[in-house]
Amino acid sequence: MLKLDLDTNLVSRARAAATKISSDFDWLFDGYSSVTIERTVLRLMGIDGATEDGKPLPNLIVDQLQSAGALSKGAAIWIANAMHHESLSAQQVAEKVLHGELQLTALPMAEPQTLYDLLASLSSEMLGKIKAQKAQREDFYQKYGPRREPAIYVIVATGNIYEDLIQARAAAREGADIIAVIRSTAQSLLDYVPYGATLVGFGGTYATQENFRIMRKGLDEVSEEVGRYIGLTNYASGLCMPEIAAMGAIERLDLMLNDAMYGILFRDINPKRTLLDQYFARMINAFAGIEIQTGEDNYLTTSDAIDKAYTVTASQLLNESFAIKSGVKPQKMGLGHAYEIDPEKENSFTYELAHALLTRQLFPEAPVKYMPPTKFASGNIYKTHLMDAMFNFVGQLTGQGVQLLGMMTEAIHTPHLVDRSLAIENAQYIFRAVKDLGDNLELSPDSFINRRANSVLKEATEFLEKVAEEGMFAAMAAGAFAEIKRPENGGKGLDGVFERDPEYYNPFMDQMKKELGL
Amino acid sequence: MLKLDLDTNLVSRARAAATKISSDFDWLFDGYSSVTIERTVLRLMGIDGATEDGKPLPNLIVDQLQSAGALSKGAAIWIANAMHHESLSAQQVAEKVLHGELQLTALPMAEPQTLYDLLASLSSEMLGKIKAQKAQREDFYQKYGPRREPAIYVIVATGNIYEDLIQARAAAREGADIIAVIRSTAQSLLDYVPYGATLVGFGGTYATQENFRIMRKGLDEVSEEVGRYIGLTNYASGLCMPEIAAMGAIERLDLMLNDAMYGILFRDINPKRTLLDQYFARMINAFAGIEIQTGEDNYLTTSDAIDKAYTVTASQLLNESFAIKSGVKPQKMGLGHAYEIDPEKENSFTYELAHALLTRQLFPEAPVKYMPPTKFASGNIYKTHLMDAMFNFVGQLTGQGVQLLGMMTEAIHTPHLVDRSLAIENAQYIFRAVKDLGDNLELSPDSFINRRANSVLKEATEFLEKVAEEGMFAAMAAGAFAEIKRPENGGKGLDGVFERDPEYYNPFMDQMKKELGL
Amino acid sequence: MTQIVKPYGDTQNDGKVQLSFALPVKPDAQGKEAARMLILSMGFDEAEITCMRDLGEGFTHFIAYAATSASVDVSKIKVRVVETPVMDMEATDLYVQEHLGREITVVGACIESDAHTVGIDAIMNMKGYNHRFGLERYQCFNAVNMGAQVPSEELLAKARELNADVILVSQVVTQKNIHIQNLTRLIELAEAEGLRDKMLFICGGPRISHELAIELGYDAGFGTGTYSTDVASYIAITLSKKQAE
Amino acid sequence: MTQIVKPYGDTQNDGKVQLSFALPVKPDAQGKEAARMLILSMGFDEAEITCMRDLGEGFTHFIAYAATSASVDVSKIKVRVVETPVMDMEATDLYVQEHLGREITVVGACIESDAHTVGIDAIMNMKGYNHRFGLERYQCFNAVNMGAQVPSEELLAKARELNADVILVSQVVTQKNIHIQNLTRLIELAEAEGLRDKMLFICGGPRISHELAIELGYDAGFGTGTYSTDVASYIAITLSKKQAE
Ligand code: B12
Ligand code: B12
Ligand SMILES: Cc1ncc(COP(=O)(O)O)c(C=O)c1O
Ligand SMILES: Cc1ncc(COP(=O)(O)O)c(C=O)c1O
Repeated sequence: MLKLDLDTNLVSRARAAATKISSDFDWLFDGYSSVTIERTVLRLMGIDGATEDGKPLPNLIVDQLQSAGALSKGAAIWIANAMHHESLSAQQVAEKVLHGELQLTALPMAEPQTLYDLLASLSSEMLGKIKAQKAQREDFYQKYGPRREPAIYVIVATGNIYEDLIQARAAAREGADIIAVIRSTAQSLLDYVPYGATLVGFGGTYATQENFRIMRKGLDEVSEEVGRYIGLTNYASGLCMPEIAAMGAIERLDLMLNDAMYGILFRDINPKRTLLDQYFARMINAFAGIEIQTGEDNYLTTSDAIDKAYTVTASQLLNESFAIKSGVKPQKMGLGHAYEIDPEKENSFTYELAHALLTRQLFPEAPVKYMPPTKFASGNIYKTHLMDAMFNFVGQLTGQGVQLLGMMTEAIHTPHLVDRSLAIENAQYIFRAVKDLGDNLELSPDSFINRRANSVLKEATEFLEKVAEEGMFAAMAAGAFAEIKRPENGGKGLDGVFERDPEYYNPFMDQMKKELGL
Repeated sequence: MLKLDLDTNLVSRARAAATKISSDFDWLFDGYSSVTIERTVLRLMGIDGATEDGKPLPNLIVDQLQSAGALSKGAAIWIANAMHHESLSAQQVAEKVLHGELQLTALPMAEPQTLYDLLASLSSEMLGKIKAQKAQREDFYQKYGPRREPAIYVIVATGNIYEDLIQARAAAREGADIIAVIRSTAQSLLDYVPYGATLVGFGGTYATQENFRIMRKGLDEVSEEVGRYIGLTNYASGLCMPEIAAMGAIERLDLMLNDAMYGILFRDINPKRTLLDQYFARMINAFAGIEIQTGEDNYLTTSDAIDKAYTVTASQLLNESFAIKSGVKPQKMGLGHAYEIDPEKENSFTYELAHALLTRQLFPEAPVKYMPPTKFASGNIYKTHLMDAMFNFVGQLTGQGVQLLGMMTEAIHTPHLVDRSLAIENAQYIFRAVKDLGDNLELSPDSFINRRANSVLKEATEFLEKVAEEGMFAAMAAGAFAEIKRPENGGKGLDGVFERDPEYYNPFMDQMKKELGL
Repeated sequence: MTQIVKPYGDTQNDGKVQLSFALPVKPDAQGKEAARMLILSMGFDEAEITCMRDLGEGFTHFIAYAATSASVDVSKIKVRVVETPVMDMEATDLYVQEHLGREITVVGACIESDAHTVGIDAIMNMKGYNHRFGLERYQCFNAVNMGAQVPSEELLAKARELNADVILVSQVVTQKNIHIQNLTRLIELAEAEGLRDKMLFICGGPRISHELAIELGYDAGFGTGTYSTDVASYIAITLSKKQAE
Repeated sequence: MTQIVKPYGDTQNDGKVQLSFALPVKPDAQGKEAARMLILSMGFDEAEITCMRDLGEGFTHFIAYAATSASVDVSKIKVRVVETPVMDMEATDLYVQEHLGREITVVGACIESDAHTVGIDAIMNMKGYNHRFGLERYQCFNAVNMGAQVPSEELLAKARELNADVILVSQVVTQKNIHIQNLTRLIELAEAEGLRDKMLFICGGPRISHELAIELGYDAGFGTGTYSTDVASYIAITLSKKQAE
């Protein structure tokens, strides 16, 4: 077995720094909410649908409450009051609001306890539904057997949910364990979740609840056919992080791209908004038993994979500590890592082996999400296919949790049916060929690989300690992360963040916290 | 460093058995000659050219001497006598014979010593020329630096020497270290070497002296351009083994496919003929500093690479011991091995690593010729490209001497220009990626790889001991090798073998033996 | 019912095809445009050169994606395939016993310059291939495998000598269409010697299809992935039917 | 002089091309023949299907080699390429000092939905790419990089505000030709606002060629493998010439 001899002192120092950083945000998590958190609450209460011009009802209501200055109490209480007053379901209330037949803030306010009771039953109902989905997933794994390691994870990204479905089903039959439906360009920046089945997207397909449903249904069928449970994933990311997490929980998605800092750094979303949203989104994921997947690969697509290897480690440790705060179990922390080393570099494989072992060993229980070469993929499909093979080799040798397969056409187009099939063939061949190779090997004393892993760890530790000292917002503003400056009050979506009223109430957060032991 | 812990007792037993087997053939090497050996002598005396219908002059003369019952004295003496009598060069004598103007056996016989002196000067002249070529090669390596390990070895096989040349030069520019001109189908079975530049061949291009010259000249030009000496190789194999070796020595080929038993097993050439011819052919190669390359890959294209792995080891040991008898230095013994494991097999890479390490470690000084997957190459070029990558990985990791690159179109056609270029790209990428990986790794105690290597060695040892006991010809007749039965007096070319007369004289063999210290 | 199909990349009928080829041009903007024009002149649209690699000696390698407007009506395509059902060894032996009532003599060889015996061995030899025994193992066959590089004349002579029912020929090397030449020569010799109609002539190899075999005057042809069972069943059933006629 | 070229496999003008595509057919003899017929109908000869893989959901993958009879006359191919010579940073700075005598203001962005900044950063940012510094490092440039997902309106507003000499636009995502839409929209807005002729409009990205850029109404276009030096030299020389006119 290839085992690094990591400096345990560095490991504890790094974890301590990460914990300090995330603990500095309790003021935010306990004192603030955001428009998307409130929309999530509405969705969890059962409100769905959109206006004729595509504005989702949760947005409509939250916007109205916000204009009325009423949002700081949380959206739940207003809907509950209207339900009580009008004897309607939440959805009926929403529709009345839509048709201008109801003004939420104009109704007389009922006794708080009445509303709390009503909300408690609503929340138990929905959280029960989510628990049933979780149980259903666990039953499937029980019935069909556990997921392979690394799991074969492929993307579909045609832009049309029905084409995606064809491609996903074909991939599942060929051996894929997890299907990721890539999102249309820049959905991150939409402050609403589009509605219904969608047929046109750019570089991906919109994440909508209906699309989730279509895909889940199609994959459940294939799962049964092939006797293997096919996982489904999407992006709980961007300006609608918790809403998408909730939709995924309801529709039994199994994993979610869900990074604590991705939105800030790579989408210029406001830092407070992002951290706050991820806190609730992750709680939903934790509650639903959804595996989160973090986006450390993004650091390496913009910066050099060797010089900036430590940023991956630092981000993994931060993602871990934020995930713990939301109740995510280590077995559900799909921390990210990527094989983005320049193929022209001597010993690119050797370097990568050091990095991959480091990730694996720092987070032994995490189903690490290992990302393929993309930056140095070129229009030379034959070469890219080989780079993907080396990536698959390292994935199997170091026992990563999830192998996001590279496509030989990475630099050309979103994957064609054939590309994905060849990617699966590639992974299956390599995984089989080196299946137990790792059992035969050990690292030489004082090997370059061991030295390299420790030096990356050291850089990460020092970086985290610096951030812990400065404070994360200050560090971000100064460009410490990904060489990009993100000021605390800059970026998109800040106007969607608001301070909670002392009477603020979010029944779902309360109940989930209780059940998750937070 | 990956190092096997081989049972040293088995190693010595195996070598002892191989030595015993090859030593049993002194009666053959010292008491017999063959038509191709005599034609070689004529070629070394300077006789070249062919009749109008393509029969080479060396064949014409040897045939005449054989019909006249005069060949058992060796061809040299007859030509020398005619040269002396007519005051002609050897070539002029041959041409007179061709035109029916001279009957070699009809001339009065001069004093033996006169003829010996004449032959001694002829032999010194030609052997001097060969030594000059050897020195030239060594100068080139001195000037341009040594060959990389593993060397990048690619084949050209268009059937047309001028197309071959284009493809060879392109490959050399892209990084090939050695060019092999593959021979037209079944040239092995021709009991003459075709003459002149050739434009049509099937699955390869005829080995002719002119073709050698054209290719050597073209590659010398590129060598200078790229500052890297480009090796050239062909086949000293089949019914004209020593003749081709001589042609190669004269034209400065750098390596030669030259297996002690290939002709017997895979071309049904008579066993005596083959062993005898290889003895002289290898002596020429040894003298010319030509690296021989043996054909163990052939065992695995017909039999299973795991079940019959031991046949490769056994054949390597036999090839080694026959090579020693002919004066070949360990540094010039390119023993063969091949990556022919079924890619569907679990741990195919792990098995192969054991086999490749075994070869490398048994013959630490040999520039092992490592052959790519061919049998399981299919029309799926993408998959074959990956198999070739795994092969390249093992080649670099275990430090083989020569890497015969696999082509992604292996199962389809002889390589196109593009196929070869992609094969070189494949090797260069992988070699660079895992350059020093081996320095980082050790085998775990009691690893499968170590156990596997020792068990193959054990099977090989037991096999060789059995053959040593039975005698090699008996074992061959019984089908012990490659599951094919080859009786001592069966197969092609037996009528070309003859017992030497006490007055038999071969000036080249004598002088080379002396210089090689045999 | 017509069923018109086009290549599929990621959208129905998008016609997407990947191409790769070398051109004797320089690796520059003009060379790249030449490659693109060539693809367009083959009738493709949206030709995109995704990679251009210098091959030296004046050649450049291009990798491209393009969309073809060509399509094919699958319903119009009739291929001749071996239509006899496939039985396992026991069933074939039984079938022959019941329907033919005698042993079948089969003579096989790689003819002319071809020495690739692995394929025909897979069909004929005792141990067979991929868990199917070869014809030698069948009770109903007397199988004689002559091996590599057998001149056509010798194969026919042996078949005549043994009064064979079936001739099996393997051809693996196809460069410059040498397999077509060799297979044609064998059939012509057989006709000249009056043997053609006395036995089944079956050929095989990775580039052989039943279609091609029939064109060349053979009774049947078998390609990549053939098993002994396919051939054995075909022989058993075809000979039994002939005898019944 | 005409120079007619055809693809090359291993013999001059053999026309050999490798193809790979999926068809909505079954992986059987008929499907294979459909694939072959499709290739023939594209005008290829000697089509050989070397691999057939079941993709599921009714699709099959084919890999093929075939010989095209298409050819192209290289001498007839004229491509518009950026023709200004390439100078290094120091030479460019000097050139601008001598020929233009003032600083050049450049505003750049990835427009609309595109967030792929690595390409434009490689051209503009201080640290540059592959050992060539970016425009920010040049003395002669005042380079403003607006980053990702910048609406065309904002880019033009900034350019107007800074009185820019040059606009640099990057477009990397090309699915459904979104780059063409975005680039066209920018130019149309610029024309409407009367900015088009006041500055150089330059676009870049992996699927951009100079040819395409000109078609879309830009002054120049740069594709894969562009360096800051290419762009800087082009700008310096073009602006100096304009000023001289
Ligand atoms: C093994 C092999 C060899 C071995 C052969 C050993 C032996 N005893 O057979 C050796 C090393 C000797 C060899 C030599 C050569 N080979 Co070779 N060889 C191969 C290789 C790697 C595998 C072929 C094989 O065994 N396949 C496995 C068998 C089971 O498959 P198969 O033959 O297709 O058979 C199946 C079916 O086709 C069918 N079938 C086949 N025959 C028959 C007959 C009947 C009657 C029926 C019913 C069915 C049937 O059933 C079989 C089982 O399913 C191929 C590359 C490849 N991967 O295909 C090259 C290949 C076939 N060889 C090739 C060449 C050129 C040669 C040489 C000419 C090279 C040279 N110049 O030295 C020599 C000459 C040999 C000769 N005189 O014919 C080329 C042919 C190119 C072409 N298309 O023309 C290939 C494709 C390699 C390449 N890319 O260059 N070769
Ligand atoms: C890195 C990367 C990302 C990063 C971008 C980070 C960043 N800050 O830039 C992240 C992870 C964020 C990302 C996201 C996405 N990506 Co992306 N990404 C890539 C990747 C891997 C590399 C691109 C790159 O950086 N190349 C290196 C630079 C140096 O090269 P370049 O861009 O070609 O630039 C050079 C020249 O073109 C030129 N140039 C470029 N611009 C300009 C401008 C001017 C003025 C000039 C003069 C020259 C010039 O000069 C540069 C230097 O030589 C490619 C795949 C690949 N290997 O190409 C996919 C790729 C471009 N992405 C793709 C997609 C679809 C997306 C997403 C839409 C996926 C999704 N649905 O989430 C998102 C959305 C992003 C968005 N809104 O635009 C597709 C595009 C498919 C297509 N052809 O339409 C690709 C091809 C991957 C794929 N096969 O699917 N991606
Ligand atoms: C965590 C995370 N979210 C989202 C995305 C991409 O989605 P979008 O373009 O919608 O931001 C990525 C892409 O890598 C990611 O890593
Ligand atoms: C030693 C040796 N000689 C010769 C050959 C092939 O040449 P021929 O077909 O002329 O026997 C091979 C092929 O593998 C070989 O290994």
